Amino acid sequence: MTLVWTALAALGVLAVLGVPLARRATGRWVVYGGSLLACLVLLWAGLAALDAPPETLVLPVGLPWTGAHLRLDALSGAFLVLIGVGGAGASLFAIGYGRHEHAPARVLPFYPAFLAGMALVVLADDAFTFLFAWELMSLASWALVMADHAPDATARAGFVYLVMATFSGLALLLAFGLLAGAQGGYVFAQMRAAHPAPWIAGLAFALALVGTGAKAGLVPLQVWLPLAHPAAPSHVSALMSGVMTKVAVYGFLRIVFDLLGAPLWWQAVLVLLLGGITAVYGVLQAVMQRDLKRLLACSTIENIGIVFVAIGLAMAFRANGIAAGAALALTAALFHCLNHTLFKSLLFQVSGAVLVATGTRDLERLGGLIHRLPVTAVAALVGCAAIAALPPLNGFASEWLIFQAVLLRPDLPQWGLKLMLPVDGALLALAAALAAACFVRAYGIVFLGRPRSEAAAAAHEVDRISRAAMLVFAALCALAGLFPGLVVDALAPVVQPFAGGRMPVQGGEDWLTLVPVDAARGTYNGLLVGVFILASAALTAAVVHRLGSRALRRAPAWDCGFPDPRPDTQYSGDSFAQPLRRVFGTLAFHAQERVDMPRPGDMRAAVIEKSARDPVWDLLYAPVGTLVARVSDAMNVLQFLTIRRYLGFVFAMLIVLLLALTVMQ
Amino acid sequence: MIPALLVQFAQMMLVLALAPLLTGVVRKVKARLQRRRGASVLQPYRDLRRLLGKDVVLAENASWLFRVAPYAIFAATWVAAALVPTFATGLIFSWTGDLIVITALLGGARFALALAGMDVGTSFGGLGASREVMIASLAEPAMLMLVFCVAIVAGSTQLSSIAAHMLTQPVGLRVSLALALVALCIVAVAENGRVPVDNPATHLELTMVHEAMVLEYSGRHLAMIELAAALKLLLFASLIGCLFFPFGLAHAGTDPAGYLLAIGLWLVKLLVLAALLGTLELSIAKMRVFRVPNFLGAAFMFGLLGVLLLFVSRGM
Amino acid sequence: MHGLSFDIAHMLAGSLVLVSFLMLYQVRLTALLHALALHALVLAASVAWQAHIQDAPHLYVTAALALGFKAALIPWALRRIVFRLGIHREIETVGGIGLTMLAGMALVALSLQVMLPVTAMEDPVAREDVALALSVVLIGLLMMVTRRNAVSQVVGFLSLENGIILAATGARGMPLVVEISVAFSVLIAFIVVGIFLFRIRERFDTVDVGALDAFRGGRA
Amino acid sequence: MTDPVVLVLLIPLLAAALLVAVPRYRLGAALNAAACLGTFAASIGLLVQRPATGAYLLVDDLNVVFVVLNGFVAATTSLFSASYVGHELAIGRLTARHLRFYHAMFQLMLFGMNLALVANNIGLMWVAVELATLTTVLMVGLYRTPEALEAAWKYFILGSVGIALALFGTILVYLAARPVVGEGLDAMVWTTLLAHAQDFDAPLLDIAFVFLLLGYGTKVGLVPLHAWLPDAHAEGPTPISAVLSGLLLNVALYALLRFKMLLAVNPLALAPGPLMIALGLLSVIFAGLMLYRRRDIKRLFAYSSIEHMGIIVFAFGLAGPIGNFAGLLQMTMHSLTKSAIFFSVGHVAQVKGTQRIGEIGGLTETHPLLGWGLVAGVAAIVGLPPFGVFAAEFLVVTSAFALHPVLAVGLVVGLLLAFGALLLRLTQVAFGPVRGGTAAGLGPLRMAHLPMFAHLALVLIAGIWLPPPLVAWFQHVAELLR
Repeated sequence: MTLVWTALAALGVLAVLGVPLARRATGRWVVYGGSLLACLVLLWAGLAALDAPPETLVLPVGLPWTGAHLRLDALSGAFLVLIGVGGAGASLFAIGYGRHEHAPARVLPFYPAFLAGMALVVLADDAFTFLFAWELMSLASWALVMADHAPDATARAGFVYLVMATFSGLALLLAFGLLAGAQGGYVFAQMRAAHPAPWIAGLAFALALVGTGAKAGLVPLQVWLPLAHPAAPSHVSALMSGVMTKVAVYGFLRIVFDLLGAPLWWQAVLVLLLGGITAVYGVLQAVMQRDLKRLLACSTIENIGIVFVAIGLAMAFRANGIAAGAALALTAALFHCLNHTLFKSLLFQVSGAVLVATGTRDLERLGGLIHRLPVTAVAALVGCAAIAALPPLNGFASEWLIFQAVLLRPDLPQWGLKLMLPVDGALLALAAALAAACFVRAYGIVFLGRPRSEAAAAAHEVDRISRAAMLVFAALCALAGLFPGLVVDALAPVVQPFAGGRMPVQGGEDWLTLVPVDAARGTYNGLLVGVFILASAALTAAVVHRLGSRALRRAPAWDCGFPDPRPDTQYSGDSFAQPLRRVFGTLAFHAQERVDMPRPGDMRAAVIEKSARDPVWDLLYAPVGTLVARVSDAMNVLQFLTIRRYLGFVFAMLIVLLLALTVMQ
Repeated sequence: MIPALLVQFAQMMLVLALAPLLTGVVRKVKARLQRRRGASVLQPYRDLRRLLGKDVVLAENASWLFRVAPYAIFAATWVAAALVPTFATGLIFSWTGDLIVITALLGGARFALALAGMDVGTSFGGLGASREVMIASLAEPAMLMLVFCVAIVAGSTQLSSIAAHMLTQPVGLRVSLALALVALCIVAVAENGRVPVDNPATHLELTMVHEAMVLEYSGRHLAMIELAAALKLLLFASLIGCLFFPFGLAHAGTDPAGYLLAIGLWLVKLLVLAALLGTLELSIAKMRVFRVPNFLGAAFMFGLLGVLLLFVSRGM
Repeated sequence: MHGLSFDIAHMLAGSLVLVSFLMLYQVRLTALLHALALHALVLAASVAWQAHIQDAPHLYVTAALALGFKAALIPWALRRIVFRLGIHREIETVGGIGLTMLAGMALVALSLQVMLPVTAMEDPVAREDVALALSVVLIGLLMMVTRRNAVSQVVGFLSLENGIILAATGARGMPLVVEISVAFSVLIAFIVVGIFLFRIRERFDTVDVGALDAFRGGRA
Repeated sequence: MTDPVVLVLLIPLLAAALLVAVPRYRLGAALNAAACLGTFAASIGLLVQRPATGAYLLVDDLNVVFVVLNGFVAATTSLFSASYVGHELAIGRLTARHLRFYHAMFQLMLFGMNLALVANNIGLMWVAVELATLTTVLMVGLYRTPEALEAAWKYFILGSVGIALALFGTILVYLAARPVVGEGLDAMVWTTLLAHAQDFDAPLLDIAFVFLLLGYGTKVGLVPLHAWLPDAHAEGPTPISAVLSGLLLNVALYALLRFKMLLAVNPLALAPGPLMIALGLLSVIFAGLMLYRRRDIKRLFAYSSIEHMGIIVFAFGLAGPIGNFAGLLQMTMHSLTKSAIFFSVGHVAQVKGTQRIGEIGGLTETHPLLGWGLVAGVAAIVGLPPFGVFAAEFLVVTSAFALHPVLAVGLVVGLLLAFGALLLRLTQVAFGPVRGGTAAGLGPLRMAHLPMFAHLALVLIAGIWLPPPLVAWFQHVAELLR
């Protein structure tokens, strides 16, 4: 605990130091290097806390007469690990990447504060500290989003982001207000002890879902995410997508599983529904994006959906007292959180590298980078394969566990769950397939083919440190995929208290096979699959080269006989997405295409116009906005009345109150 | 231990050896039904040998990925095929992956193929890749759905246990299983790029999907890809066999004679399926690309329907 | 404390309310100013009477103030303003004299109704004094709200404030009454001077709503 | 002459008299600042040495909070005002004659407010509040522009009516007290009133409270009595806006609280809580909506003051130890933060040469100190950690939600509305493309950021750690308030 505390303090100091150091070149090294160390410390502490008794600490700050309660138990430990890993990676990458920031003064002070805020959320053990850290996290990340504040898009992004963040904060505030009760038991221990009435618990659950969902990016509260995450500097985007959303997930788990006690089945249905919708919605948006970082942000929404589906499964099993299932689902959820942190951080670092190398995030201006950025390309390939849930990488391992959880118990008593589980299975399958399509597109357009702009053609590989960071994360993705059993075992003590059970011990299995429930139901061994693929590929290659010819000639591309040297004849991102747009987009987003083909002899260029609307925005946010605008317009008259009218108000008020008095007596 | 290893090895070699033959048989059937003599069933082998002998002509801006992809595709498909109990259950390595893993492996192969298609940066490569992922984005969920179906019935995703369960327990005729079978057939057609989804024989630019992606390939690379395609076909055929017609599968540790019998039965199944496929391909025309989603969507719906039925029918 | 003195006090207070109604009834500024003077006169009388019966000599100051300042000086000053600024003489009212009269009645009823449950006073008469004072205040406010001319609004404020002074003096033995009345006189002086300085002709505001939008819309 | 109370009152009075005579503005500003610092020191002295409660003056835990706050904000404001008026003089918006008047009035206003705070006699309190009002009226009109004159006039008229109503209420309180306490001075001494309030005539107290609520509520700026507030803030000199928001509203609120305590003692009287809660909620939501159409930056923050006064009144309406504590905390934090914001806004308006939000942009680029100061101030005022307002709003919302969920939801909606509006304008002003002048500003401007950052630092510290003695003190006051 003291270790964590020192790390937090160090981050605070760094945040203060960031202001004066921003001018010097060394500032980058100090701040990011320091954050790197602090994150490693947090990582270490989190690992240590996984199977240690909870430690608590009360500081005489924060809310008077309660003080700031901190607690480091297994759950906090697990998420502290996430923060440590993600933060360390981002900091390492930033040491190199930070060189290209044009306004370090707008980033350096807030970056450590952001990290500290996230760590503090995970450690908080009373409502005040929790919300304090929660809002601090939002505020710091908002400042980072506003780092490049010139474009209007950023202003809008920052606005929507902070408003939604505050909305989530207020929702949680109300939730805690309910749980704390009239005499203000703000400490989590008191909330655990107090067993609220069912309707209070239900209301608190709903508020918690709204509050944490708005921060995690759960549909329909996700609108801010595709705006804010891309706007920030890439290493910050990595943190926001990879880590902050997980902190929101932590908040949900903490409130629902820990403070509220055992969840109810209808709550599970709600979570499953939202999760499934979120997963598919997010990936569908991602497929159609044209901005690389926006695409990644949308896929974050998808992964959050997947995580919430897993959590929903855990709630469903817990509500029916099926310990094994709950343990399986909860483990899967946490595992997927970890995996998403890994590959999303990696991919955002890649996007940062691409941005530095070419100066653009627009798919239509990229291409052929595999020749210019070989190392980045390799890392990116691993990341894309991982997020597309391909064996033997980590993304597949966790999604496989989730599928196993879906298949585990078809005989749940409640009808809502009976219908929800298979539907969610289908939605997950759809999301997985679409994610693969999405990242084929992303990788293929960005790294393969021929460059679509001079910038892309003249790109240069990024600096050594950034490359190192990306390679480390690629390696982590591979490792987590090859040895999932170890992760599962490590997560067991986290899951134990909330699921009422744990997954079977994986360490004992030969070849570290992953066994969700028992060997007869289905097993998966990432290591062996990986080895087999490698071995057979190498073997075949060797055999082919020995038996068949090994000669190789270079020649112009064949392309069915009429190759065209111009790069814009190749498939563009939009044209790649077109079939998917037509198939899914027409339904989900009213996607439309209008082709304007000039008549023969007419010399003007043919034009294709695409349009897609976001139903969530149109149905939910636009009306609220217009309502507020209308009302404030209508009320604005009150600014311009004559004094006589204002006196009229006073007079009327007086009369009303006097009348009220007479009526009362 | 040793015999088990031998069986596993035999299976891997067998699928490898028989895959081209199956393709050849299908072609032969189609030729016959068209009143043609057609090439010999061994033609695919000859093609492969010729391809292996030829030089590779590589497009100028092809990257390393373009050269690695064929082996990766082949390896993934092969491993997947090795996991399917073709003639014997309880293979020694069957526990390394279940049905979901097999689906994912095929997905991986497709991932690599689509990327390879985009690598050279021609219009056709991109076209093929984008259509491929569009088809896959519906075919894979459909596949998973029917996997769920079978898995719930058998209480396991492990192919060996499923087959064993189907053999031993009186499953009876279940609606959801029938639905799953239909779905599997549709998926198989789509995955292997057969009519009506795609035509392996065509080189008409606007209709091709798979061929468009491999347009730039030549020599040994092309051979690898062709072989992988053949393996895939065999895999699906054996999958249908072991999931829905599991009779005659040998258990782990029976005597060699039992194994031989099982192999024979398996060959019979393959022949029947090949004949069916050939007739199917001749009896219908290829559909427009944008009608394929409805076709596959139907499969997806069938699978989902089956799973729903199972969920609802269980435990009440 | 014999009844007569109270009856007189009561009579004076009542007549103050009557004069308030008289002011509500006026349609011409000059007449209104005369009514105002009368109002102040009655106030002065009642204050003096209070000073007499409470034998509180300092109240005579207030009475004198009312007499000299409000009954004479202010009406005269307002008259000057009316002539100087050439303000036209009839009073624009919101919704007719009759209506405001009715509203005034209602207000009197209300104030009596409000004061009814009050039991703090030694005798009901004093309570009704307060009730009357309250009604004078309310009528004054009503006048400010329903009259459009600046001057007539000032007059409304004056009558309102007379009502308050009435209540203050009626409250036996209340300290600081003189100071308060002086402070109020200062306030009124400010207002009158303000009207004169700012050339506030028709409306209490410098301009009407539309013009407001015009030159402040930008800064809203 | 060692009695701090006397000093608190005398220093401003004498300073006022002196400043009328001082011709040169530098000297005047210096004297002004010195006097304010002296007053502040004296108010600190009140903490250690309390005078005996007399018939006219009273110093107890409650009003010491206000007096000290008053002294501090006045002192910092006088520092800010020194640089501010320097600039105004330089660009010729004000003349030396104006400034003489201005400084004198400043001190007179402080005298009025302090007197209102330490008065033990409700009549005296009333006179003091009127004095403070009149002086501020004169200062609001200082610029002599049509807008300024109109604002002053509006303020003056509405204020006068408010004063009149308050006086009527005061008289009624006296009438209610007289039978119990007896005629004469005692019936207006607050301490005596409090002692006997339980056997006052309840109906009369109710009527009195209605008048007092409207009277002093006008000064507090509660909707729908708020009309004067935005214009007065927008058109007057910025130091006055700071003082208005930071102090005068508090003084009026303080008067209201005193009478609320009287009612709270009396079992038969109506509970003032619900009334205050209703008005507070109305103010919060109304201000939240009005904020969206503001184009003048000072008027914007004036409306935010209305919103915060609403929150504070809401909190005091909730009463109870938590509610009152939250109210006090919110009030203190609001005074500090809002005045800091006005300090920043004042300089912004000077360097950019305009108050129109549309013509100001990219402040963090051109004037980093000012810009980030403004960002921090707004972050604080909308109740984001690590600033003190967050703690207060946390307490208000949670305690309200436990008592009346619906009201709390209403409050939250209002908060969110106001948050959105302020954030929208902040992004417009502090970020985005640079609009408006990029002049580095005048010499004294650099030093002039001191008050702003001093306030922000205090608010920051309070948000992280409240000193235990302060907490204990506030809790005691919360007890006093019931």
